Amino acid sequence: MKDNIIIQIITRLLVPFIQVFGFYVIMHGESGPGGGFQGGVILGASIILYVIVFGIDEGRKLVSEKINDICNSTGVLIYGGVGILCMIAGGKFLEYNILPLGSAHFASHMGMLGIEIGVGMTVAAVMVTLFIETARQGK
Amino acid sequence: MSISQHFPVLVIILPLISAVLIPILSRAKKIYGWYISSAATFISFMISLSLLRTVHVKGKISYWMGNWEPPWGIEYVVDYLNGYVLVVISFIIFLITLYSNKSVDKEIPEDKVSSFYTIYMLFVTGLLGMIVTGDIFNLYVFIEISSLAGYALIAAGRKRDALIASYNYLILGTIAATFILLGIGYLYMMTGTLNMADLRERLPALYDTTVIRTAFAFFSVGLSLKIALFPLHIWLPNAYTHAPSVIGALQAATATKVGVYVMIRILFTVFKPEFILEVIPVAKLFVMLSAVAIIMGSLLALGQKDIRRMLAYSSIGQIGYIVLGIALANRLSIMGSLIHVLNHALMKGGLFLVVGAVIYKTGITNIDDYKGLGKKMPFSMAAFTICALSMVGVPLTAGFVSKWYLALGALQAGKWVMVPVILISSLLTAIYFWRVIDAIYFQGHEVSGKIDDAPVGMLVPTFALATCCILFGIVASVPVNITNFAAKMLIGG
Amino acid sequence: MKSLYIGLVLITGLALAYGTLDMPNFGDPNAPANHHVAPRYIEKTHEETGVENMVTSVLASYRGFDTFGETTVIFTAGICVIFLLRESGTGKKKKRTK
Amino acid sequence: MIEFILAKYNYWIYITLMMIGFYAMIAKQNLIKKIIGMNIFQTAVFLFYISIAKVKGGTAPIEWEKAVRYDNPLPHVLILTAIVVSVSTTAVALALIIKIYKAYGTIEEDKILEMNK
Repeated sequence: MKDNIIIQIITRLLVPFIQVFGFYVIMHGESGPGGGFQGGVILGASIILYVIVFGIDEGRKLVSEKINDICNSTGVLIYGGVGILCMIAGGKFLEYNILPLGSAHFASHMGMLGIEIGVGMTVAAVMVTLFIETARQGK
Repeated sequence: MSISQHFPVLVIILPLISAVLIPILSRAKKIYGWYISSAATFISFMISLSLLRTVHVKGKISYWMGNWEPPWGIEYVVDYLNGYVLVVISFIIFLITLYSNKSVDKEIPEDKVSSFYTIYMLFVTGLLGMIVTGDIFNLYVFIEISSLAGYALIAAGRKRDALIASYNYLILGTIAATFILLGIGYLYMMTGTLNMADLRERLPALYDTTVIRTAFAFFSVGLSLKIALFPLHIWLPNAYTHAPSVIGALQAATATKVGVYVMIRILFTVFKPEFILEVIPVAKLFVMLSAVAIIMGSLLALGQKDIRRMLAYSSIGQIGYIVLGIALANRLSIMGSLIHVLNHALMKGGLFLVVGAVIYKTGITNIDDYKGLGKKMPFSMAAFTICALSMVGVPLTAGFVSKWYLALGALQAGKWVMVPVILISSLLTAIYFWRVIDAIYFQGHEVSGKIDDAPVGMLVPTFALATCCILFGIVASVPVNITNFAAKMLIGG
Repeated sequence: MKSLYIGLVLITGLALAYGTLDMPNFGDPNAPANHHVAPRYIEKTHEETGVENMVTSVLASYRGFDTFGETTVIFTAGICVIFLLRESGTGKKKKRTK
Repeated sequence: MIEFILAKYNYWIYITLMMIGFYAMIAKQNLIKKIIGMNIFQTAVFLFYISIAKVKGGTAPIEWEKAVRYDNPLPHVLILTAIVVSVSTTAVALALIIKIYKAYGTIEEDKILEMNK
């Protein structure tokens, strides 16, 4: 699909919207259907679409292998970090209410948002990894 | 607010965080992967010791994730049983991690070493998580973490057969895990809870429903597949034979033991002992299966040429011993099982580590080629001999203690038939190990060229395991006392 | 060999069907699964965690550690695939032997 | 009898799916087909979990003023985890198959076993 200008332009137009939607789904998980996994997969799909249209090498320019690998780990680290912050704040692991952020509800919101972002990051990065590493074998 | 109250979760979080950090940090230097793994497993071992001590002093520890009280939240429980298993497993893992550095450098391509240690630590995380959790669905999640990591680690073997071994393990492992998941679903559907202690309270009223019985059947099949009980063992020999030697040792010494622990949990904590003894008498079936496993494992080990395959079949026999003790379900037999979990982990770990050292130095895996190694690698072979003696069950070695308690348990349960089974199997074990010992010490020097003993980094962990084999044979009171408490807790009396 | 497989599958199917006999009907509000633990998630989610989506509250808060495990599983899969498939320049000298 | 069967129709569906998947997993020679079977097998269990969460007249478990009853949220959470596990297993399995294909040149199990002899 490297020569088809229509597909290329449409992809370039679509990818940002898909990504915004992905972020929306991650952030919106608390009040509607959605959450880190679903949003993460949507985010990953946007990059996968880009890779399908422009090829692996172009895709790797967008998300380099190094950044991809670091994102894999960072997501889990954010999740674990939120849990450990709760422990440092004097609660149990993942006890968001205890975080010193004003009201307990707000702290709980922020804690959940934090872990959803972590989950989304790992899921998106791993989806891209899975696709690119597998697709590369076809060469 | 001391940090020690968080130990039940830290013992899992530390390996996990280290696993996540390895791909980032080892970009700078490859060796960091090993440093981080060793440090994390050492700290986990120390935490486990502290947990066991706390259990001994203060009684059962319960940790509520997110401070949600069970059964609404996930509870982590440490009592005598899993405190003991935790110490055993984390100790063995620590020694194997210490040993791994050189062996991994030789057997894994250089650019994959950091991913290797990441997966290694994830595997460790999965195993430790399975031990500490008190929530049955959380158990499934950790089973899957350790299984997934295990598939990839086995596939890292040098020969292409490793790929097929790993694939078959993946298929059977997934069947097992899905059966366990289905069993969990059945229990949840009938009780509305996922907490193990809560299930124990609510299940007896439902023992005669078909749902609970089917759930039990699926748990049994799934767990038997995971621990490779005799007719379901087909994945194990290939997996152990073709895996990298460190992973062979790790799988043989820890993975099946944790599976056995999970089995004990399901049989005696989630279900009560009455269920397998009286409500549906599957205990008899397990006794028969384990007797067959003990004999067949030893018989099949006799005919093997590859030493790793011989050890793998021997493992199948040893799993039979452990399941036998569980199925007899009295205090002495369960003590025997639990002591054997420790002993077999020490002995098999030690044997696989020696085999790994031989592969590191010479690449030999065939028993016939071991001729004359006794003079070339005297220290490694001495460790091998000690572990082999312990496997046979010679008095004053650890292997004797567990077999003694198993035999006592069999007599107490009125199953005296099992005593000759244990004796015959010991004899067979002596025969198949004699082949190796004979080749090592009493046959000509056919290994040509200059071969010296394994490096110190490999010898120290190997000797630590071999020493423990002797130590726990002479000072048997330590494991005996702890397992006595654990067995009392499980079945009372 | 094929009959063995069919036999195994049939045994599994029969065991599953046997288990179904005592199961509650589809959509039964009185099924035990909907009592005991679940009502608190439905009634108290807003009060205790401040979010409207009960699935999210259970996922992220009540059973947050499961989700941590789940993220780890995904991470494991990613690293496993990298470990198995990625080939960079330096790795080629030690090739898989037959 | 008929009523008994109809009232539990969700279970019969998942049992059928599970048997199909299980058969494909153990009997098929093609490694990819085994993975397809594995996915059907696991999906059957997901269907079982989701169906026990259903309550007659219940809506999705998100707070809504018009709701009379909510479905049980817990199985949804559990199965979200199990789906992720299934995806991960499939990914690792496919990666293994790629490596097997590169090492053996085939993905038929019987041929591979012959080569290994």
